[in-house]
Amino acid sequence: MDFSTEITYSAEQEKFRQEVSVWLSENAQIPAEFKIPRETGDMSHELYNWVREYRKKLGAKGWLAPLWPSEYGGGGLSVDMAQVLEEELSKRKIPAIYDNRLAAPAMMVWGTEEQKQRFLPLINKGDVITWQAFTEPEVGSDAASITTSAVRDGDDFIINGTKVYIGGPFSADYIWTTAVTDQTSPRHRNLGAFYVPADLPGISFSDMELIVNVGKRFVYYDNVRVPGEYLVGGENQGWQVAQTSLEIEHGAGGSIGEGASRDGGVVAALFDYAQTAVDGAGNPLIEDPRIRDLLVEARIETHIVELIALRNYWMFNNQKRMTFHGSQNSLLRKLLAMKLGNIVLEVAGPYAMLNDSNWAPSRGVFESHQRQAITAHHPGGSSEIQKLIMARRLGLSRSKEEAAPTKVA
Amino acid sequence: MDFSTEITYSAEQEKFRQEVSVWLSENAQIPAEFKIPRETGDMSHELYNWVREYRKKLGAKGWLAPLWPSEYGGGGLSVDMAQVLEEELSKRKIPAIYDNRLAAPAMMVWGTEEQKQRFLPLINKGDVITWQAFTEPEVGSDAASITTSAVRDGDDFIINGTKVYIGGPFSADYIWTTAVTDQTSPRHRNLGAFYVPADLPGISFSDMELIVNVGKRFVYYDNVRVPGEYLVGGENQGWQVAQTSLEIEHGAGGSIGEGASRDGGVVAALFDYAQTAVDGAGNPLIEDPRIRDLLVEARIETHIVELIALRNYWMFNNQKRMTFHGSQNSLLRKLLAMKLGNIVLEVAGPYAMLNDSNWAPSRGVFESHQRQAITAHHPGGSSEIQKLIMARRLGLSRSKEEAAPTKVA
Amino acid sequence: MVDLGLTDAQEMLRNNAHRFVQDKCTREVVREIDESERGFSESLWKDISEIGWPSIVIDEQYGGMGSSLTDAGLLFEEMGWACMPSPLHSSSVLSALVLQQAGTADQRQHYLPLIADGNRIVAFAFSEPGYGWGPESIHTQANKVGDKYVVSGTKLFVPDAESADSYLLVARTRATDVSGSGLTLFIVDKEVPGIHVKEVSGWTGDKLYEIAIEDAILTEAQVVGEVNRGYEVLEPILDRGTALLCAYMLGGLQQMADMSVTYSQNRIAFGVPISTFQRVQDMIINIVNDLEAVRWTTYEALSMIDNGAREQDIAEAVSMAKIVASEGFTRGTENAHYVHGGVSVDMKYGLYLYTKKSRTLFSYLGDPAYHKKRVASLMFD
Amino acid sequence: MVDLGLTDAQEMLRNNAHRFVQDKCTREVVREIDESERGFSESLWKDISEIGWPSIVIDEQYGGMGSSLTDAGLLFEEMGWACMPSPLHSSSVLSALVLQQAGTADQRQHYLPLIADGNRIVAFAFSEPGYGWGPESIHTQANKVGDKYVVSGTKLFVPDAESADSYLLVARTRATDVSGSGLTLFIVDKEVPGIHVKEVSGWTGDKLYEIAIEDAILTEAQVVGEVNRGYEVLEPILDRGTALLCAYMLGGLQQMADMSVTYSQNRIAFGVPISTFQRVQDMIINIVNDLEAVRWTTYEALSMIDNGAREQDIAEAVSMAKIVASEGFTRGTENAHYVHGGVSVDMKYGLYLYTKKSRTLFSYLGDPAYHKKRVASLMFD
Repeated sequence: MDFSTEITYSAEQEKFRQEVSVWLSENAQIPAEFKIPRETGDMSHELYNWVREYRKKLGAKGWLAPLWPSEYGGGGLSVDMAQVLEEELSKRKIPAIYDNRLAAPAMMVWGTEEQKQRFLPLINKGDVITWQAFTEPEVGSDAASITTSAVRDGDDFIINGTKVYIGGPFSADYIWTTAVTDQTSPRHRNLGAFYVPADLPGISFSDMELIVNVGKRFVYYDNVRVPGEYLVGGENQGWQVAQTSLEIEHGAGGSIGEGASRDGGVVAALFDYAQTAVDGAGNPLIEDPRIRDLLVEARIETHIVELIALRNYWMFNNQKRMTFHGSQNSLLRKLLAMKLGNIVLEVAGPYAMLNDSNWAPSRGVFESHQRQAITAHHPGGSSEIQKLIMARRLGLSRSKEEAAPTKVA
Repeated sequence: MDFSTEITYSAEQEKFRQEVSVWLSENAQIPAEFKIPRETGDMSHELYNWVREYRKKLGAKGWLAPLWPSEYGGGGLSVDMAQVLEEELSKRKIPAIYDNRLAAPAMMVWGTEEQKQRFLPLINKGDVITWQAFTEPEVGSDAASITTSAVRDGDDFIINGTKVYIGGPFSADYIWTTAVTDQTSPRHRNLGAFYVPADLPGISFSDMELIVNVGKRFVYYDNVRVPGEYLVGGENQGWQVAQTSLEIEHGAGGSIGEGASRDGGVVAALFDYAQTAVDGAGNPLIEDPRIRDLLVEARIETHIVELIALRNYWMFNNQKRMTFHGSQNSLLRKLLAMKLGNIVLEVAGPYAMLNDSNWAPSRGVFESHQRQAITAHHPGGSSEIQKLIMARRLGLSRSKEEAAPTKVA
Repeated sequence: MVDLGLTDAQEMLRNNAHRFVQDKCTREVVREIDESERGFSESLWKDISEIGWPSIVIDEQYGGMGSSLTDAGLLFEEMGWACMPSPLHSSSVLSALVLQQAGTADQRQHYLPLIADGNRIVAFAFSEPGYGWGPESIHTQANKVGDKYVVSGTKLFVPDAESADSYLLVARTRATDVSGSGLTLFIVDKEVPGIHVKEVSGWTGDKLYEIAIEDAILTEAQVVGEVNRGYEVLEPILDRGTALLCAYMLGGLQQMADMSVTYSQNRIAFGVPISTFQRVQDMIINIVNDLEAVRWTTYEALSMIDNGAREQDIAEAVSMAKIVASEGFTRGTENAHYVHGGVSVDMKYGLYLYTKKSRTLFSYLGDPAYHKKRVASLMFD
Repeated sequence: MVDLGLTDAQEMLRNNAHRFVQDKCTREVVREIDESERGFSESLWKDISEIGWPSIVIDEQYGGMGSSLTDAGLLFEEMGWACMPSPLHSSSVLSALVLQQAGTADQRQHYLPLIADGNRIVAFAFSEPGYGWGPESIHTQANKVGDKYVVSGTKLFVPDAESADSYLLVARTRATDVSGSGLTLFIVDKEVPGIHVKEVSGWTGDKLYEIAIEDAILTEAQVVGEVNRGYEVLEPILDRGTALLCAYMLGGLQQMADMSVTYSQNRIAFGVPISTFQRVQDMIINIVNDLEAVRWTTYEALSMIDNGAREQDIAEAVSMAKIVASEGFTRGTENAHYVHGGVSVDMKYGLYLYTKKSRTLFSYLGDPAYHKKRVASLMFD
């Protein structure tokens, strides 16, 4: 076995790195006048537009979806080259913008060749922004119990209903959504999955005010006429299609290297705080055995999530049979966030809650994490949903199930 | 409010204490030749017989069931007097012997006057030993799913089936048991509760070997003919009758003073160990901040269970409406046992597992607790059953339910 | 002898308080106050002053109700249930008890009736950047120069400093020694030059402030109690304030149980109320277990104070209650978030008010680590 | 580059080992050994010696397999799955690695082939009454008198001491200093006067012994490695031994998952398999979460050793793995007891073998507190 994510790079890789680096030097320079926001939700419209254009340029080179076949807008790169690309990209601190690309793998598995040819390049090249809207206000985790309806009218569907989704700060081009296509069929055999153009008449939005500005909104479908070409996977396959998206969202794909815990830098900030702050009597926190234990626990719990993500990355990319693994990744990451929040509170006390420009450690990373740990608990399936899926995949439930198909090539 | 369990005693109480004390000096002296066992299960037959005789003497004075009416073999004492009695009794270290008296409150609620007159004095005066055998090998916590049958034959019932129970080291005079009296009725309306003489033909026993010698056994009913006079509460009321016993068993009655956690002295032993032992470098454990935290946690968790038991004691004796309270008491006590086991392991390391005459701290209290914490998790309803009942009583389940009736006077 | 019941008068007190907060301190009102500049509502303060709440623990001779701490605890429980923001705890408990206990006759005559009426708010300015609640955490210096004190230092995380008219200020007049003395208490009205109040922004349960003190000149008349013996006065008062804070947290946790039970009974998923799922039940059972632990440790601490137990036993009971309350309230909000799912982070729903309150009170008057050390000392040293 | 798969040879190794323990080391066999006087089975030891297990990490030149630690880990995983009692870990890992690493040519030639064949068992005698795994915990004195060493002290909690032919003995030849040196290693055959072995009775996962040493005379030929520099040899070997112990614990935890899944699928309550209850599912999910954490921290540590990572990084990875394994295995047995209910304490069923094993291995080679201190030192000092 080899856990090392360090690589001895081939000459070919180093040449490619050079190419990427030069390109990025020319194209990945954020104009100095843009302020980089503390939270994504606070991004200015100007910066947002700049990032979108930058992504289109990346997409044109196939570098937004490096592992995807080039015929569908991807880079057609090998894992080795994609790794180099990833490393170079991560050196530039370009803020992420919200683009839920989970429609793509589902389209790859379930779409017609025509749909793949048409939509995948749009998604993979960054030409469009997609938001995913499966759940509804009264639905929560029980995604099969949605009531938004899609009634066939000739070749079209008339969609009515209200969805809840989390999206970026501005607008989307497509909404990846589910609706009931057959009122008479049983659960899991009554849905359609639609890749809906966001500008169709009858679609409107309203914002929700959350404790983290993640752009959670309602979307209202009011007699929206959606042509049949936007239905992916057939009239009663929507549940299965959505599962492919969810499987990936839950973390089946895993990730490589540190940062798999997506902790927003809170552990680094914690170590930094503990190594610099003193207690009331003036003693360095780092000398307190209790604090040291808490720091080690933070390190271990984070590392476990990194290893689980690495396991998934390796399994996914080596076509191993995956069962509970995706949901476990998501579950552990969600639980980790709450644990880290508690550890930060124990170590930093009232400083854990500050975003004050004078007094907040690490520019308010603690405070932001406190809110985000809670907020991140629900999207993409709460920890309870992940447990439900794990139980099924472990063979404990009445309903046995396999992981949804996710292979794209 | 007043949490103090200390009392300013009345002259009447002090006079009674004097009487009790004198009586005990004469009757509660264990002959020096008996060895006091480390665990109840290891008691010698001679000591057991001595304790039974002693209990009969206590019972003759009504002091085995001091709060029960004297017409049913009790002492007819007030709570104040019973308190004094309890204090004096606890000063003498007479080993307990296993006598499950939970048939008595059920009989008081559900029995005919004739049954009460006949059986309650037997139980309350210590003339008989009763063991409770509700569950069965394949039944576990789902006590309603038993299969032992009681088929009416004239005025008698013919009982067949196998029960599992935990009893004392020697024998019982009666078995408090449930059986299916009506094969056609639905769950909870198909059982009878029987107070079965243990010497009826067709009853036999076999031992199970457990990690703690608590006397867990199988009892086999092989065409046992039980006269109808031993059926308590009518032919299809057995579930309800059993609930009264279980409600008390789960801890509705609570308890007063320290020791409510029934920890077998493990916390005292833990404090003693931590205050006397040293670590590898020769530093006293009691100076280690981590150890100090663990000790405080042990103290707090134990105290919470004491307070919950005190709450139940007060509610029970003041006729307050109780719902989830009995099960909560049992649940927290079971969880506490596991927590304390883990704390002992953290503090004492390999010493936690010793019963060695040279090396074991506190004569092996730790080791015995390790096994007992696990063993005590299941009898009287596992922690899962307590949660199930709590959920019902909190109004969370499909089936709503009230606590079973337990008032005896 | 054991009696865990409330008297009829206490039942009435609690019922009235409950009706009051239900009526005047709804979730919307609390959100509005929370988002206001000072985190303070004049009108709500006027309402609770009218019904006498700011006077609850002040002696009758100063216009107070002179109630028992258990009685006061019932009010705090209801305030916590509503998540009510107010300076009542710092002004009418901590500061008032200090003045009542150690103040000169003049100080008592002057301040206590005003505090009791709600006409004066006195913030309690103890904590500093190196956060802690023992005497060793106080570094603000008060140097005697002639018959004046020249005070410099930084108070941090002080609630209610902006809405206050005065501060009860804790400063060091002698270097630390083992006994923990060397602190002196001052009562300071707001207009003193050299004192600057500034909000410390964050996701905090109460608005918190920095009080920057730079060569502020105080007189001997402003000293409360004996010089250098401030912590001896403070320690038992901190215990009483902590016990009431626990009662507030108990109320907050009760609300978590109430909201979670109701929501889970009404929210349908997979065709049934989510309360019927064992996973959801277990979250609520965890809340109820924490709730009862907080309840009885808190009630015990309050009752020991009222019944005149030894200070050392009170200290242990209070510290245990605060450990249980800090952990239980924080965990309780976490469980409530799990029960509620996505709606739990919707600001309109308002659960977050309890979440951030629990995390602020987790540390206020000492976090579990502080109180565990204290209990260990009481038990083993 | 990342590769978390097993080679074909490794798959075969594991499958063979799995079949072996299924066949030769059933629950009944383990119970029998556990209840035997020495906790040791000659016949099982003969069987595993025949298939070469005692030689797994010994170099080929001494008749060993010279396998990687990852390969050895696969064997230990299967042994742990079966809860196999044997002196393999103390003799063929800890003691053998010490001899192989630091022994004289004579010592190596003499002992290693015998150990590899299973013809000699060498117990590893480190720990003492003030239990700990740092050098400061060693108080057994070896005083040089002429060209001899006079050794006195008490070794405690030593596994396999009764079935062993020799001991690898750690003693102090100089007072402690900061660097942790001052220890010297000795290889001692059993017949030496002044050494008395006595069982320490308890509910332990392996039989444990006291070795009372009273003026035992050892020669210079018995010294292994340099005088006073014993811990420098030991520390990396303890890490390797700990990593393999983690693999054993991983196997035990895998068994907890396997038994719990199977039992819950087959046990009917309320008319359905208990595996369909969310409460039971959550216990099993907790086991599986612990299992995967133990698996990957352990594999990472083993692979870092095999891939020649820096000793400091190995130390951190091993300590993290041991923390996770100690906590995970203990918690896993607890959850398995919950899943199984009453049958879990029936000795016939045999779950208790894992329970007591987990609690003994919790502390062996360092408990979580010890390894947390060590990780903190590596990270922050």
